[in-house]
Amino acid sequence: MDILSLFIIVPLLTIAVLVFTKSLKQARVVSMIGSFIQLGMAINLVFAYLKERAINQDIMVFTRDLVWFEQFNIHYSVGVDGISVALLLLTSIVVLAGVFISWKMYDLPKEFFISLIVLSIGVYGFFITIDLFTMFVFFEIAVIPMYLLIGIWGSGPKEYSAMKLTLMLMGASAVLLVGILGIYYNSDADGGVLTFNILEIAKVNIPFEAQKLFFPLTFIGFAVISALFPFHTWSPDGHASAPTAVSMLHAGVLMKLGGYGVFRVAMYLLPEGAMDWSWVFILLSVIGVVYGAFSAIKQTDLKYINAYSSVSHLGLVLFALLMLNKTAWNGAIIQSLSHGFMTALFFALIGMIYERTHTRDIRKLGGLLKVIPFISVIYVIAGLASLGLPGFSGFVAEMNIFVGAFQNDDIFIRVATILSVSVIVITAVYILRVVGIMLMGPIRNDSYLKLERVTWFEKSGILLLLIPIVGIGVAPLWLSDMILESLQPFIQGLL
Amino acid sequence: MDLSNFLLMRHEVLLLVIILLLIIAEVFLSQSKKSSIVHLAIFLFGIHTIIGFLSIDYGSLFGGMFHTNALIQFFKNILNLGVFILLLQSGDWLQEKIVEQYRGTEFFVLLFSSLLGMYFMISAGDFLMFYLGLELSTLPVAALAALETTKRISSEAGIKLILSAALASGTSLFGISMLYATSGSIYFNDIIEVITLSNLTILGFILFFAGLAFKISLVPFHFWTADVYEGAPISIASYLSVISKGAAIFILMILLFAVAKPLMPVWENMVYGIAILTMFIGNLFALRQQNMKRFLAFSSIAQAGFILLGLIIGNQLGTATIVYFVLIYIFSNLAAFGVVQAISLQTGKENMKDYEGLYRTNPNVSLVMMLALFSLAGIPPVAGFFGKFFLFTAAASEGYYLLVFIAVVNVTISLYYYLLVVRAMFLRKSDNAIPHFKSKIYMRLGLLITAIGILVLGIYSPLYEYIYELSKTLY
Amino acid sequence: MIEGITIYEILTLTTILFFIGVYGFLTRRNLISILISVEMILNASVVNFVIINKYLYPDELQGVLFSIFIIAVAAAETALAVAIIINLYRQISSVEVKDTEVMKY
Amino acid sequence: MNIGYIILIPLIPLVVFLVLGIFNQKIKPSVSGYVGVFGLLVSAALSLYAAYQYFFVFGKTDGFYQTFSEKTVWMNFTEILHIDMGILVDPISVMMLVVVSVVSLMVHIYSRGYMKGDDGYTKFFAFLSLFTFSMYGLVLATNLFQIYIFWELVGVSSYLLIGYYYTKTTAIAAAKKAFIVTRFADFGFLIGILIIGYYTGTFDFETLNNPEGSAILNWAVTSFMGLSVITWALILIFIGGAGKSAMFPFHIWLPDAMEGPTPVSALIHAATMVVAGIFLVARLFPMFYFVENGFALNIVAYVGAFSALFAAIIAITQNDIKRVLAFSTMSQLGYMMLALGVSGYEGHDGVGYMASMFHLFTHAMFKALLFLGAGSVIHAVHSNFLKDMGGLRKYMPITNITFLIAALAISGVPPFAGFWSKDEILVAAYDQNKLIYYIGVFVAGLTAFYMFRIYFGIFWGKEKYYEHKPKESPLSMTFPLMVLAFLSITAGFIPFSEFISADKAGFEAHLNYPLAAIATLVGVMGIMLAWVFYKKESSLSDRYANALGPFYKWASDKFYFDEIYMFITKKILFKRVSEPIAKFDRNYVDGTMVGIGNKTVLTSEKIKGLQSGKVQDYAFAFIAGAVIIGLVFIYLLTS
Repeated sequence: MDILSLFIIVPLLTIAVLVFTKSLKQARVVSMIGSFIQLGMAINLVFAYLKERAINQDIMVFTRDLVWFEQFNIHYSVGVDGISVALLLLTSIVVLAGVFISWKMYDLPKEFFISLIVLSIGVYGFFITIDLFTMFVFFEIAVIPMYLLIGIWGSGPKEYSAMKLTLMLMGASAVLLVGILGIYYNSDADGGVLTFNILEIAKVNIPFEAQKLFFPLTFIGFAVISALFPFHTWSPDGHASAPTAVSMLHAGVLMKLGGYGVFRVAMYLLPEGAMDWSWVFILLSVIGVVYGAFSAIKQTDLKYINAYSSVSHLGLVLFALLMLNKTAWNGAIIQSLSHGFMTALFFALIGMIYERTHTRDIRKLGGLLKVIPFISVIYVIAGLASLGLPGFSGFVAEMNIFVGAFQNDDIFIRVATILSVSVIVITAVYILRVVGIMLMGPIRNDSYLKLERVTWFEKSGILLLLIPIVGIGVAPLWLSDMILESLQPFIQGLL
Repeated sequence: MDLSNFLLMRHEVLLLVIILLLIIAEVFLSQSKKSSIVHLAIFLFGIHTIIGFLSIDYGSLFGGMFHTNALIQFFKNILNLGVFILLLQSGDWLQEKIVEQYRGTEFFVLLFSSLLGMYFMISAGDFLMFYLGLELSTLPVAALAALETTKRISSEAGIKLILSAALASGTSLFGISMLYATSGSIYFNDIIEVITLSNLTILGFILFFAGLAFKISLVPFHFWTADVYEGAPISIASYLSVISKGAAIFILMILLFAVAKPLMPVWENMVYGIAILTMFIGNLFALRQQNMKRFLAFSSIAQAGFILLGLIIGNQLGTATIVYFVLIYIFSNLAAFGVVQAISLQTGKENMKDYEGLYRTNPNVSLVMMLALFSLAGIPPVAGFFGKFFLFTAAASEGYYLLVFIAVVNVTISLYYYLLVVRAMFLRKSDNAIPHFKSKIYMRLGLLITAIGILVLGIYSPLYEYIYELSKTLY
Repeated sequence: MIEGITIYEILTLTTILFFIGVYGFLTRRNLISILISVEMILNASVVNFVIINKYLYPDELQGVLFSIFIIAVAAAETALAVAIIINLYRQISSVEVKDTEVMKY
Repeated sequence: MNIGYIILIPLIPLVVFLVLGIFNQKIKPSVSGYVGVFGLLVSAALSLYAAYQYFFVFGKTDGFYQTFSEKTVWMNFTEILHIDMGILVDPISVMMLVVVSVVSLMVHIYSRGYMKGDDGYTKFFAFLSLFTFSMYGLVLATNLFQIYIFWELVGVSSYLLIGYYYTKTTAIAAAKKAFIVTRFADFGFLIGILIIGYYTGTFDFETLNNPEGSAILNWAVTSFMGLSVITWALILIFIGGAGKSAMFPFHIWLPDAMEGPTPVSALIHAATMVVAGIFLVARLFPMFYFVENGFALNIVAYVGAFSALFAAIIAITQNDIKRVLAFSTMSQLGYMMLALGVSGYEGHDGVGYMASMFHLFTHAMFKALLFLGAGSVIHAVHSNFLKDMGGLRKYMPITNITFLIAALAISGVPPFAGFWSKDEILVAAYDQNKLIYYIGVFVAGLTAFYMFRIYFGIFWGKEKYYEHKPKESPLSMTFPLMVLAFLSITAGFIPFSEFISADKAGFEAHLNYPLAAIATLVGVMGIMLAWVFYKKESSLSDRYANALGPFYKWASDKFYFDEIYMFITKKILFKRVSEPIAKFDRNYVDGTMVGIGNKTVLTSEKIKGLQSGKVQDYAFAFIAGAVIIGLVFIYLLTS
């Protein structure tokens, strides 16, 4: 059994075991062990990859290919490069943290963890596959559990939010499907056979007309899930209603599928289409960046603030992807990672604060630094990380994006870049606003004086997420180089 | 011709034998043991289904009135499988409701003769055989729809069905007569030689098409569907929605691809328009249904709309995808109807509201239902997704991207109402939720088979490859 | 072959017959009379088959045979329909079509 | 020269920070105080040793002080652009090391007394160490991006320290303001860096500053709106510097920053962090000077001069002594800026550069002293306001004397440190630009005036009623005062021009007696005036204030700059921009998405009539459908 397929098999086994669990205790222990193994595999994969890469210069390594539907030339074919390796690591960490955070999931625990792990299967599969069809399958597998996760275990207007989220994402994937079919039927442009295999299609040069037609479909199809303006509105409601762990996975991992898909499919397979359309989407993504940040300033619900900041941060990812150069793409990937860890961390903390104070309205909170110092301090750190403070991952990502974006000597892009650089100020405004109101200042409510201290599993969840943020921020070299060399072939594909 | 040739129609012969056996049994069984008729029928049909899979050579009988080939054989087996599952699911219902009135045999005889009609219909070689098969498959169902003589809506369903069916067959006969006028023969093989694009041909063809569209319930020939499904006993609704619809689609496909090929410029546009209409109307009506049977009726209309995407390209790929989809669709819909059946049998409740909080009381049933709905909505990794995806792929292969786009928009709409049911079952908590119940073995078996089917059929690719190979035989 | 009558006249007749049937189907209030109109529709096609056979393709009898089968089936159909109508009558003691509109929307 | 050990100078505070930060619950306050001080002691020792090594042991080689650097790649952008981490040793960085070490050490020692009994003692020292680390990193930076990184880090430590009393709403607001205003300036800085990176292909100081290097020689290649892009970049970078150094119009955060504990004000907002801007310009001085014939440098000069004047005027009118000091800081920073602005490059022309650094050095000493003195006063009377003070000289003699020394130093009275550096600045200005020179002289007068205003106000004048008798601060606080006082006296005699000059060659600086005399005279006049006004409580000052009328009012309200900023942020950005956007998002963007869904459901409601339940309607639809389709196709084919 090859090292990659394990990422699908192990979760499946975990589910198989979970089915027979009786109580919350068993369920959470089983899923914790399962996700621990996954984390182990991911870390192991990183080292294995670095070793393999030294001797093997293929675009994708650890490839494995099984014919699935011969007549359509659909394969189950997997393979990874530095980018997917990094994202797999992200996923496994966030999943484990999510399990820790939902340690006290009393309502239907078994089902909760099963859905959580089904979701993770979708994400893993999405990151390892190099076959469009399989990719699409995993994409939907990852999306659909959200409905149950939000609908059953959520809070507030959960049914509304769950339905909205599912329909918008599924609608997007429907659009995507057309795009994928379009690519598929143009994959024999050079007289080859029709294929879904990304690497094969990349060799073909698809006729310009087709690229023009299908790029927007593919791009939008993927970008909606990373909250491309104006299709982002599922995200605030969705996050607000979702239970903590789900918000973490959703913002931390699921929204990354969008950027990854745009990069792997839209950009890589339809480069000319990308160049032709880029200005439209650059416009949209920059709007998203600034607009998200500005609307975050006025929110009062913590989760809404984070949802909008995600819109802004991921807008930056899309923007960077559209810059069509190595540095910016590198930034986009690192931004995906760092945003993954950061928002996951944020939502975890918000969840803990909500558990204790039963409100997410910052106007009702205050002086938490005094009563729950650990959580609050970490919140400050996460905040600083998210406003791009050096020493944290956000800075590395943003600088790559800005420097990369600045490499295009074109006035329109220059203006767009400068606009998007301006978020380093706006972000500071809304982050410090929250910190100032919620953590500092006098204690608003005496009941806060006796809040429960942080528990071990919460702590481990937090640290799990904090370590990579700092790690990337302090020593980015190995990661960014790993990604850079994986980007090389894509750049050549572009020129 | 010697008797061995009759082996070609072994499905038909066997089924006929079973019918006769049942009638004999009916005569000689004492009143007390009437219930055993159910077991007997299911047992016999099981045998029949298995025998159906035995391989056998193909050919035609009666001067080409009746002909079979690998694909047709396979499709008959699919129908058998569907009916078998259906019998399993309705076994308990028959035991408790019908056998009381000593009408178990009646049910089986009618059902089987309708199935017999379909056999003849899909292996018809000329319009006469086709017409007889059509009628034979329709009329008994009308009787079955009105089976629950004590229920008013049951009779209403019966009368609506019989009247609409009569009108439909009348219209399509009129059309056939025109085709006869232009081609001078009722044999498909002769017709295909001489048929050309003339006004009378087109008119006749379209009138004839209307007759079949009625059975598949394509817009605007679909109106009877919802009412009949709602009024008829659940087994019959289920039978109409999967078996008779499936058979009708199959024969329509054969006729379009094999017989009316020269008319393609006409019918591909027609199918285009009707597909769009059917998908939208089906979905829009399904949106606000409360009664589960009615809900599934409209959902099945929408599904028919999707099937047309495969029909439109008229080649081997189209055939394969359609058969594949129908197979999957049979399993999915049977699962859904089976759950409805089980619940209404226990509690008599058929409304979506009654399903609230179902998962917390009856997890297994709700899981089967969820699988079925996801499969109908086309969500991976369950089978329905593959069926739909391949249909779309087929349509796209001829460049119908716009149609595919409209279709996927409809998929999204349909997802909404399928999720409404999931919402009721999983998300909602209800104080007067349906209490925990345990169905009898037949029902459990039936649901289990469908569930497994839904999970496996899609992922198990050799099945599709096999169907694709078979589809060659049509050309 | 009937002297002095072309196929067109007869086809026109059958078409009229067909649409009379349709008209009746659409307008009658009584289920029985709707049934009768259905018979008219069927008969229209029966006559069609016979005439086409006789005028256009006299050497084979496909059309005539077809018409016989149609008549037979039509009979069965009617019988079944009447049975159902009677059953309905038992319950609502009416054969008005307007009483069969319980299920709608 | 081996510079390996210099890396320890920043690392030690970092370690201290990590230790104190991670174990801050477990460590006892007393211990943490010692840990902090000890760490700094080592760093300070190392820095002094480094300075000694650099200037005296190694010294010049062929007439120039050499630049040493050791760096390692931290992250790669492109094949040519990358961020390095490393240390750069040249005269100004060594000088800055000394400044930071000395002041920081003093402040650490002082804080042990000042912060005694405060819960959060450990946290305080942790933050101090964090700041010191970042400041070291900043001064040792080898390239623009490294300096930017530590630039941000000092910013955040200042945020943390200003917001140290995090339950005080004013403190929170001040911290937020400080961070965001400087961040806004950094926005310019970052873009400047991006431009430099793109057009010169390097971030490295040595490459950029090399007068024969391509960066400087090819400045004219690309231009934008009439100016070289490099000039634009330098202007933007200067904006960044102006933000940190509280130049007009980014000065507004500095006065509010006084909400932080006094030692913090002394360390960060007087001696070290605020001079980062000056350091940045000095660091890039060759570029500023050569590119487009010093166009950017003129801007620096005028901004500096204006800020100096502007701040001095406001300082006169303030009643919170820390705010007075804050504005005085701003004014002095303006001084340094203008000095840089009027400086030349070669030999004696570079006197401005030298003077600016010199003044930075001396100012660090006496301004730190002033703050610490003020701190010890506040410690005693528990108030920041002049009106609550008076006649304290008998109660706290040491504070009094040291404060006086500092005041004299800043007023430029020989032989105190301030005199020498200020004189050099005026010389430079006089050679280059008369207008700026006059401003400088005037400001010198004002400085002396407001400084003695508060001096008299605190230590002389009528005694106020104190609820408990003020007493001299403990040794831990007075010791730093005395050390700094000593430095404020002696620092002036260092032959600075030997060590530090724009071209690193050093030159012979000699007193320009007439100018020195004028400067001193003006200073003394200022002191006299203050004496007349404030020596003893008199209504004289008020009468003059009234005489000045509205102008005085404006000045005391800081010319309403806070209000303007508040208006722009609160009224325009929040009310007019972000609130509408938030609404728009909910109502329109989301509205359309939801609207599509609702429309669909609505349609399905509308069309439900089709399914009328009448079998005859169905039949009609059936026939009509069939006929219509038939007709359509027949029509299509026949036509």
